[in-house]
Amino acid sequence: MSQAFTKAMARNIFYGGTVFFLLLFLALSFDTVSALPKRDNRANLTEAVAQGKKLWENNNCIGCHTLLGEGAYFAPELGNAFKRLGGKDGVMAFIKSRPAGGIPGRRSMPQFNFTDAQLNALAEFLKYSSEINSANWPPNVQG
Amino acid sequence: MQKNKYPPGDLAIWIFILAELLVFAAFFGAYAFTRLKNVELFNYYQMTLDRNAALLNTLALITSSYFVVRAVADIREDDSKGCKRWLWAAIAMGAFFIVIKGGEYAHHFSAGVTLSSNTFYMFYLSLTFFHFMHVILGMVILAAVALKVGRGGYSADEHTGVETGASYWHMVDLVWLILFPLIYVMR
Amino acid sequence: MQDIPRKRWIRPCTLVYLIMVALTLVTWGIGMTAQGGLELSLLVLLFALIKGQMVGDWFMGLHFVQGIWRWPIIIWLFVPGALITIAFILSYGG
Amino acid sequence: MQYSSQAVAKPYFIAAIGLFVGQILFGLILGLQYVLGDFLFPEIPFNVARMVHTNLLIVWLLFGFMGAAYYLVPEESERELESPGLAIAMFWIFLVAGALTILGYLLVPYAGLAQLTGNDLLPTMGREFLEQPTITKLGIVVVALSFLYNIGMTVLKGRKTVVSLVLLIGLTGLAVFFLFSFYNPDNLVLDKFFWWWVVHLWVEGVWELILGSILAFVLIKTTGVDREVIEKWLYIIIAMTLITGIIGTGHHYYWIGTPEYWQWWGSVFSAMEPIPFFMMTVFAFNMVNKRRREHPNKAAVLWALGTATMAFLGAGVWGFLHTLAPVNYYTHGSQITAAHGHMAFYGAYVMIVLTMISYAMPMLRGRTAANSNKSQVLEMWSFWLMTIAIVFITLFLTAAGILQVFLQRMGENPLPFMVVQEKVALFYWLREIAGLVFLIGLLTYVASFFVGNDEPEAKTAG
Repeated sequence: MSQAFTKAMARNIFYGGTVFFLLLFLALSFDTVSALPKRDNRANLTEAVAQGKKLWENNNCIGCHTLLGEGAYFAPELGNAFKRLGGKDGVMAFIKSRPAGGIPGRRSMPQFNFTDAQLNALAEFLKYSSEINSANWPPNVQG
Repeated sequence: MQKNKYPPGDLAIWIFILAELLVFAAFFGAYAFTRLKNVELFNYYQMTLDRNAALLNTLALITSSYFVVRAVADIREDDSKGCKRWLWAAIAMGAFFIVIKGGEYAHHFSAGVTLSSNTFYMFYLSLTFFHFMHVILGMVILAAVALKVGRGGYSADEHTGVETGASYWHMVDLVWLILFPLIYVMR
Repeated sequence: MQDIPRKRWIRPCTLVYLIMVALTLVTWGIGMTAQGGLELSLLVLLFALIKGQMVGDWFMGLHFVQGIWRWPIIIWLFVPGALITIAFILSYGG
Repeated sequence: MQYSSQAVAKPYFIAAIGLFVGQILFGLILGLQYVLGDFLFPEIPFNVARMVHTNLLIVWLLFGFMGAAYYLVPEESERELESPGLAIAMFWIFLVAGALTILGYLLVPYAGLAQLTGNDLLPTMGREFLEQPTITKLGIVVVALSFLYNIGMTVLKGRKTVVSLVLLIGLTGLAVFFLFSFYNPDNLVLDKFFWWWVVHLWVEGVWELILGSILAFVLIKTTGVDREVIEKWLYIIIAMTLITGIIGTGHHYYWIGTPEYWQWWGSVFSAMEPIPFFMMTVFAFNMVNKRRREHPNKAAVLWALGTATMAFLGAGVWGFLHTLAPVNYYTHGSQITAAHGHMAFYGAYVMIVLTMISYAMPMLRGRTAANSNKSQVLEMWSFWLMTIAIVFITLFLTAAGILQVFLQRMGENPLPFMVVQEKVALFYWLREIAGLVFLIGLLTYVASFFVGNDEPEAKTAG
């Protein structure tokens, strides 16, 4: 056998393998999407939660924080912030009380001047996020 | 007797085979060690599986593997006709496997079993379905080879393609040989 | 692989096939008793490994190969075989 | 340079390097903000600087990929580019759109930018790496489609090689998967699930095809090894990439509300993702060892070998470190992730673009094959400075990450996030110093384009 492996066979494996695993991925994704209603807390996805998510996005919160572990690693995890800060009041009070000029020498969250309705929506969003079944992650309340 | 340096078939398929075997090995180990933490659950739900179907499927796969051996032997003697016949017989055994296994899945799905039902079913479905897809892929490969044999595309001098398809199919068989006792019998 | 005479390959393969069928039937029989137990489980696993080895050596034809390609299937059988054995021994409190 | 239309690659490469410098400057700002929390606050808050840092990276890599494609496709296809004019027009559109977006980040508060660009009509902003205003995203689609048309027609009408086909598949995948960035449901889990179809299937999927094909092209050119050999390696490597990488997406689905079987599927397949990178390393060194000619552009060969090595270390090894679900449970979203991200992006994508620039730029600037010795020596210095700097950045972040995981997530009394951050500050300082070295390396790199231009080309001897 002069040639150990051929280009034609390598090509077949590339195309065949890609299609095969793409199909498998689609099958698993299909299963995931149909299994999600039991895990993703969609029952509690209210108008306020949707508004809170939009606020979360429009202020680029993910640029400093992680949410369920994804985002930037500059500021605390927020998937369980609702629990850590002691519920809705705690969340709202924390966001509201950030000094506009920052804290000398330390990292500080900006003051976003949210209205009460907006604060409420953000807190609802974090509450909804904290109730997603994330397979017991984060490991503890510190996130 | 002079021995060969490389296994039969194109070496590229062997790289693919080894990668696939690695995945299955990891899943087998994962199954065994997860079972360790959930022995009762595994033992309980193992009983809901159909061992008769598994027997038929095992026989189907080893038989079809044997047919593929005969196909390779024929093409080495320039017997395209024989090779083609054995290959289609092997594919038919593969189809038999698909039907039986499909019946098992239909039974489980109608009972509402999904990947998320419990850890045992998660492994059962993941492992067997992953293997199931390999059977289908193997059949596609064998069919492509058989068609080319039918067109007289292989000979005693040049039949790497037949050996390549055969090696892949034996891998599909090999994986099932471990899967069968591990999931259906060992408890 | 052109060098191997048909007799030296097909005959062992036929024999191997018959042994595999027999081992499969025994495995199934053990499964149908639903008895379980460490010894029976490991016996069944051993059957499977023997079958796997026969597929690798004869059906795949690695018996006629020398060098590193002689070993992948044997090693592959050994690794999960060992893992499963250890896990089962542990599950029986061993 | 065999075809005059290859010249359109030059502005793309220059823009890429310019934006690269910007990316690193913002990286240094971020590094400083990690230790001096109020640095530039509230003028440039961390999130803005980070957005600029990551978006500049993506944009300059895209510039680099496009430049690489415009350079290599005519040569592979053996014909002129379908439309050089379109390529230049798209260059300016992309550059202006990119610059406006970055200025928007810096000059307008993000919420204001969202309002200004009508984010409410089709909300896509505010998700990591996809922070661009929706209109910018649409612009990216337009640029990508024109680019694909241009490249695709050139490939289809000309000689079809494996290198150009794989590149085309990679670029098409890049455009297709980007479309998922327009899907942003209220349901956070669904949002995250499909967000990864952009991010993971880009960097651990189709981008690796682009990487592989550029690397193959440069190796064919610099080593003179038979194209057949290089192309079959390319196929088998990218086959392994997609075989492991597609289901490997599952390693992002452990803790975001998706079913728990992903912990198994993701662990098993992503654990195999280092294999194609390892094969790539073996391949690159093998080809260079088997070389049939001494190419005078030694710097380009160094970059090519560096890419293969650092991609394996950064993407392969550092990825493997925290990809198994039981490990990832503790390391998810920690500095370990940041460590991996830095070395993987540098090793795989920064270096492949620099490889291509290093190979092509001499010809684009009128040389026959290579820069002068003086220029190459400086370029190789920059290679080592940047590469060693990134290794140390990665090591320091890994150390910070390990400590963070221990203090914050393990043990009896886990400490709060900010307390832990202060405890690991030493490593952030060291990281910032390594970052400065990186900047010095980058400036050296830029300088290498300006020295030795009057001197003769390097010769192959020696």
